[in-house]
Amino acid sequence: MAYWIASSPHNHLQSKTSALMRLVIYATIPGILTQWYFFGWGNIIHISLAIATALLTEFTVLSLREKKVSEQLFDGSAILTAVLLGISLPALAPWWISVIGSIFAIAIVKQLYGGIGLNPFNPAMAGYVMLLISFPVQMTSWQPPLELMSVPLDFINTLSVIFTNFTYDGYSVEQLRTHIDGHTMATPLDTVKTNLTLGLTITESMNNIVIGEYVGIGWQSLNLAFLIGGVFLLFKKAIPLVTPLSFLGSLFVCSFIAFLISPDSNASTLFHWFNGACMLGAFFILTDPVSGATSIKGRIIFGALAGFLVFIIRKFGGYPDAVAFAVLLCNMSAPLIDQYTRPRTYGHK
Amino acid sequence: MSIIIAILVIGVIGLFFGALLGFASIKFKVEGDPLAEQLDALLPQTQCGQCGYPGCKPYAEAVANGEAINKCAPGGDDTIKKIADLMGVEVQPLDGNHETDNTPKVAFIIEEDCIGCTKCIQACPVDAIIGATKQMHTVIIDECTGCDLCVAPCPVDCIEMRPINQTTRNWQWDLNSIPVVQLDATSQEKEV
Amino acid sequence: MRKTIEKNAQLLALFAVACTALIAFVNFLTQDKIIEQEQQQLISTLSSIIEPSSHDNSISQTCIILEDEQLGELPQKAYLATNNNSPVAAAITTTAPDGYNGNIFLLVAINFDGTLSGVRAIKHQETPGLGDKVELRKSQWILSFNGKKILDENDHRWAVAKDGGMFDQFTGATITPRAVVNAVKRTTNYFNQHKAELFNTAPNCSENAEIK
Amino acid sequence: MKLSDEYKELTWQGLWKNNPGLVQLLGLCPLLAVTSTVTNALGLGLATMFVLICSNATVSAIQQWVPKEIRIPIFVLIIAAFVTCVQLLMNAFTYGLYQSLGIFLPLIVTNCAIIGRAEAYASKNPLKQASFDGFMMGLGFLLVLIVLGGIREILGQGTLFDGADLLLGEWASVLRVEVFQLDNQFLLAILPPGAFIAMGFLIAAKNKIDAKLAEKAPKKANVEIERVRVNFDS
Amino acid sequence: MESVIERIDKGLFWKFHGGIHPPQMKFLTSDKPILQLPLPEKLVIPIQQHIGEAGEVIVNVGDDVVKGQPLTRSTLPISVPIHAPTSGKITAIENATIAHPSGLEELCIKLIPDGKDTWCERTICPEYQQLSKAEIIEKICNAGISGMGGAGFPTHIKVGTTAQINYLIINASECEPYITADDLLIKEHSSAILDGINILDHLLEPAFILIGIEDNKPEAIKALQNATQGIDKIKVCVLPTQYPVGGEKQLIMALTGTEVPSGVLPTSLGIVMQNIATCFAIADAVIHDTPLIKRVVTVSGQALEKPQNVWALLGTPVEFLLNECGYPQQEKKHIIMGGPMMGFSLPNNQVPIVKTTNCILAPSEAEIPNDNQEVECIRCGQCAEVCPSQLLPQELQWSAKAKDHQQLDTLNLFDCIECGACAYVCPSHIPLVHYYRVAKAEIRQQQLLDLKAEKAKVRFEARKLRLEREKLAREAKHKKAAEARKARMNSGTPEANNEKSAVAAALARVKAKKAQASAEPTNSANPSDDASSEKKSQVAAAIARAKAKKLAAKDNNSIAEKPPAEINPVIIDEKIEEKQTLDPAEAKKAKIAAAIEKAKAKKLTTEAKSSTSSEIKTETVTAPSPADAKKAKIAAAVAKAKAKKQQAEQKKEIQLSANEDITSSIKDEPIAEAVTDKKARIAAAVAKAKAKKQQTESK
Repeated sequence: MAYWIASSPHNHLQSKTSALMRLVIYATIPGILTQWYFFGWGNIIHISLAIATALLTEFTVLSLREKKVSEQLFDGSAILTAVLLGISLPALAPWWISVIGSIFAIAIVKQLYGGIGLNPFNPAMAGYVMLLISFPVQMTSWQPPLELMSVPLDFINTLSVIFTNFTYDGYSVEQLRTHIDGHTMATPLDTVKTNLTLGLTITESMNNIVIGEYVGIGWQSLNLAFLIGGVFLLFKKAIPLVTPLSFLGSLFVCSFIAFLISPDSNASTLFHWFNGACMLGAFFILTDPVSGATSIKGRIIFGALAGFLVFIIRKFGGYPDAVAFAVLLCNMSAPLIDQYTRPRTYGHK
Repeated sequence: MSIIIAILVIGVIGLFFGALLGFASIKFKVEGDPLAEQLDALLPQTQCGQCGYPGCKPYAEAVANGEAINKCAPGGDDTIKKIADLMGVEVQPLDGNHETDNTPKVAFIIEEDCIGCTKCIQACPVDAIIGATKQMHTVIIDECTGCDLCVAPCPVDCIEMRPINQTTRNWQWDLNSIPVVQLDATSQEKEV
Repeated sequence: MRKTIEKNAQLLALFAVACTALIAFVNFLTQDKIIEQEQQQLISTLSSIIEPSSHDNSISQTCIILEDEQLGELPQKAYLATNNNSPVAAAITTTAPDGYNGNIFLLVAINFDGTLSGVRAIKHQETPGLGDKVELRKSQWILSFNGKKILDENDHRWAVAKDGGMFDQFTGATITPRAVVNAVKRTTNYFNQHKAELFNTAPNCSENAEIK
Repeated sequence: MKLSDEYKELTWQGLWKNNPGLVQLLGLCPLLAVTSTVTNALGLGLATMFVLICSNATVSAIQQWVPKEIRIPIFVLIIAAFVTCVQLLMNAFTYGLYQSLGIFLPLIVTNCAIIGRAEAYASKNPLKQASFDGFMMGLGFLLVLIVLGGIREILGQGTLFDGADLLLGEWASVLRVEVFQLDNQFLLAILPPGAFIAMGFLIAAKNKIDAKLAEKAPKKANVEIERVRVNFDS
Repeated sequence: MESVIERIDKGLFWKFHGGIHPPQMKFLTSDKPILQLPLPEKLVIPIQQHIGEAGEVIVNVGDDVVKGQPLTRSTLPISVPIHAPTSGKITAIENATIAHPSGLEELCIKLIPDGKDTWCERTICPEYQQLSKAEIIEKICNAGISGMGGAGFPTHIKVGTTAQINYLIINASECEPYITADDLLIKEHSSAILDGINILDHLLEPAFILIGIEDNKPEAIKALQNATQGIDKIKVCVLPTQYPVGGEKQLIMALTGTEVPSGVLPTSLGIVMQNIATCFAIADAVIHDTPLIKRVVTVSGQALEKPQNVWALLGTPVEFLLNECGYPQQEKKHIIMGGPMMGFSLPNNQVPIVKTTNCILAPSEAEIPNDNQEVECIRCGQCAEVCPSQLLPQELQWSAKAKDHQQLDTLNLFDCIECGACAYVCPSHIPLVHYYRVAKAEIRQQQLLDLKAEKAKVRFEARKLRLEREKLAREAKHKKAAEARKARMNSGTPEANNEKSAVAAALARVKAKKAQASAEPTNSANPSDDASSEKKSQVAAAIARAKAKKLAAKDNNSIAEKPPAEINPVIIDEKIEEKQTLDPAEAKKAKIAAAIEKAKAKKLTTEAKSSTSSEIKTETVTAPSPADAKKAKIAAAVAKAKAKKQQAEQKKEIQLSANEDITSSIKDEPIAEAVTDKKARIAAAVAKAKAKKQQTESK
């Protein structure tokens, strides 16, 4: 018979970090399914690869660091990182892209900074950026939506492409990427950016087949699916409302102003919202608590800054999409934002 | 020719800045060593001499002049960390030659053994022992820094260092130190 | 006080003079070699795109300054190769202003008959791994210009494959090769229009000829 | 201390214990910027070493005449002079490397490792030791540069000693080793962020080795320290 | 001010930042009446049950006390007495575990009730309006009333304020889960509470009285509304249920919209807050002259068979209450004093109920599990959202772990009210509040240490200065004396010759004495014989005695014991007596003061008498008056101390000679042996000291 000694408070809200992570993973499912519908099996294969690698890496590093392995391995954070990374990769990227990416994300971006809760950068986005600057060719080899593809792509073929670079029938990635009209595929954002440098107007770019009605085929639905997942998270109170709101708001304002100034050289707000990783970033990346700002005011600034940066980088930067870079830049400024948005303590001026 | 001009120009510049620096060194001369003062403020002021210097101030001055920062045993790791922060150097573990036990203690004179030799009074760096020849001495607990310098000189070994009692006022919220009563005599280990 | 100031001033001046003298001395020893090296560098670049045996003049010395909007950022230089005072080829520096990430500086060598003798990218800031394949060190792509000729001013073959032209773009990038192709095309056009007057201009570059 | 012991200690300090690159973290700017290949690393390392030896020797030789107020300007002058000389010499004799090192060659002037050694060691020690210290510190720096350059070159390009001919003359092109053929360069290793990451791993490895060494080292017997009596001296 | 009241009349209140809604769990006890318990077998009454200083105990072990009899007396303004909760016998006044998170022991009075429950004499006084304010406050103070809500601040200080009071706020919110003590008290004793409120009204004369109560106690609200019907001044403010609305600052914010600035007491804003239970106690004290000896305690938790509110005498061990409410025997016990949010775990079940105890919680394992695993903070920010003080708990936590006291200060750690809301919501299960408590304790400790260090530094510097000054003075004196002597010697006068020979003689004597001292221990029994040698031997003997004592303690049949112990103590005793007769007026308590004086005198004499040993001797010998003699003795002692090394040898001789036949005057042998012996003795002394400790323990 013995007495328990514990410090108050003794009761506790029964919520757990791991449950939170699991919820976010569930919320990505509509997005993954949409991706599967439009782009085939590629991303699901990459997600699985990334999860396996991430868990293996996490296990190895945790063992090396002599931490409690079982507890942290399945807290969901590594899996979430892997899922987000897998979603962002081009569907037909070779297998080692997702492996290197998740090793980097887990071992270097997360664990070397001290593991969960201590990483200053979002591991998935840092991994993505690392891949993008290291392997630009593979990371920009976007595949056209299935309906525009000249070669049908089933699961086996996808697997074969990812692991061997060729389909069963011997088509290379390059050939796969060439869609019906013989042009190599790029994402709508990329197409618009390229066309702008060619001196075409936005309206002319919009006639491009991959862009479809105003926004890209597949991309629009994909972003819609992530929006649904995000709303689910908001509904579950798993993520704060202000971050996505201020991010989308800021992107809206920037792109709208630019559009008003020069409609020929600037895409519409809708185009910005429903292309690239916009919704994924708004609801799944920027809301990562570890690398974001903490106070409400801070989150508003954080989201707005991200929106602004996304617009600036999309407009002037070297890479077509900007969410990952914007997120990393915001991650860097998060401590500073926190520093200057501290709430006024009760009883203090 | 251009080379000669270059040399001349550099020479003149050197002349000018040398003069400027010479002037500045006299004009802005700093008396004393502010670093030593800052260091002194970090030291625990036990004046125990364990660092090998007669008092905290001399050690502070020595540290300012490059002495190792890890010699203050009563200050322990906290003090070393503070000094390291101030000096911008790396934290080192406490010098291995020193005891690491730095729980606060005070001297206690076992009064029936005291012969009134005043040796401890002379040893005390902060005048925390009162008494006179052939009179029993006593320690003013509030003033005692726990330096234990009085222990060695005592010819009759009547001074002990005793840890300061823990009360509800100085309790540090160490839940693990709470004695848990075992109601059942046969029960095993204390569970906390 | 005065003594300190004087002493410091003198010492510092002394050291300043001594150090400068040392540099001056080393400079004296090396200056000829340095100029020689720079010349050598220029010659080796030029000779890689204009066959050295085809001409008998020193092309690195036969340099003229060009000012024409077509060549991009001004001024540009042209190095002329002649054989027995008859024109053989010219190497013209030019700028492609529409690279993915700023200007691409090119050296375009054109034979007198308008065929391309060789092209080199001298300086650029293209994306590593993508656009930097214009460098010969990274890719053989730049050699695809060799022997090409422009037929008329709006030769449609002078474009990247994606735009229906005869030059491949390299994997993952179209903007950079497009910019290079356009710049080479412009330069060749310029050369074709002005070749007569180019070879009549007297060398007017300053002594330390160097390719930017 | 015996003289040979002193040299041993200097070697140990320069190469390992107080390595300017790994421990003092001085001169990070050139260290990270030019180590994309072994050749660049070697070139900059040799240049730095040369400057370090010369400046240490000079500073040590003139120490007694330099008052402390103008100590730093004089050190900087000396270092700048040597750097300029090196720059001129490299320009003259290793033109290709001179070009590929670019701005980082003149930036040796601001390499804190050099002024740091001048201030911390050379200005207080005799000529021979100071020169030796310069040599060892330079060598330590050079080694770190080479290791870092090697790592980055292998990871980034799959080669070693690429472009060695720029530094060592035509014959050296045979030194180039193709470790493995890469379809794609691992650009991260070549870009500055990769340098930071690789550097981090190097430092971590060094600390790990130190920790292992400390573990193995026999525990020193506790020596009773001399207590100073605070009172009997006044 | 009017707008505040208008808002309240409309049922509108302000919102404070954050707050949580933990499960109420009040249904366990809220529908059962307060139970009267039989007398417990024993009572343990801590002498300090409130913030401030403990009173002075005025009863002794074995005393019979009657119910209501004060047991301590308040000696300071910030202290209140405690009273006997029932009649009985004081069996002990000793340390026992008190109701404090630390589980430390402090002074308690143990009382065995005699079962008669005899009251002391009381004067009922229903007409309190006729008493002066000072009288009422004195009554409140004497009744031992301190805040019964949690902190336990002495009530008489709070109500004794002279400030202009706008609002008297009665805190009946009771926002912590489980606790229903105030709820039940209101239900059952609303008229007495109203009396208490009226007394406070009489004392403080506030413009308005606001009773803050959460909307989860409908019956209590009704009771209060009925009781206060028709009194315009009193407003019953029904607040939405939210933890921690009962916090002082939060309640003030919610009711008046005023923020209490950090470090400022609400009194300076014209606000005084009292707990509802305190009001009841005040009424009891002022009208019925009943001191605070019992209180309502909620005994709750799902581990209990019949949780309910009870009237508990202060000092009742928790065990008694739990048994009354049916606490089953179980392996792991978790007993919490206070609510689940701010209460503390008890280390045993003998902890007594004190004035601030409003709840004893015995939760079942399922209710409050103890398997919380702390994981890393993921910066989700939920803690900051619920913090009623608008702090940044996660940043505080990092700084607390890093012991970054400066940063903790910028983050306003000391504004944390330790309500536990942050830790309650933390998904990483970090015991945030615990980190803050540790950090707060550390900072307080550090502040004390800094103060102490500063003081030590000042004293050290002062001492150094003094020593320096004395050294200079001594040197000057030496120089002067030497010059004077030189002058005299050189003058060739007979005196000078005498002096020369005197110095020579003195030196010779010193040498001789060293040899003789051992041979003449018996002679030294005669103090008039040779003063200086006598003193030397005295000190030596004292030291020897100390050693001998240790030896004796270790080994009773020691041979060394007898001669020095018998001969010398006589002398020492005589000396002490002599000293005491010199100053017979000095009381025992003044001894320390005297000692300081003596120490000062010593320093003076040190200067005066520190030239050469010969001088000391002459002066000592010639010193005629007893007062001078005393001074001289001190001086001599100093001189002797210098010669201690030599004396150590003498000491040895004394011992030896005492052991052997005294008449055998062997001198060379002991000296020769002395060196080797000394080492051996040091070793022996260590052994002796150890042995002594053992012996005292065994005794």
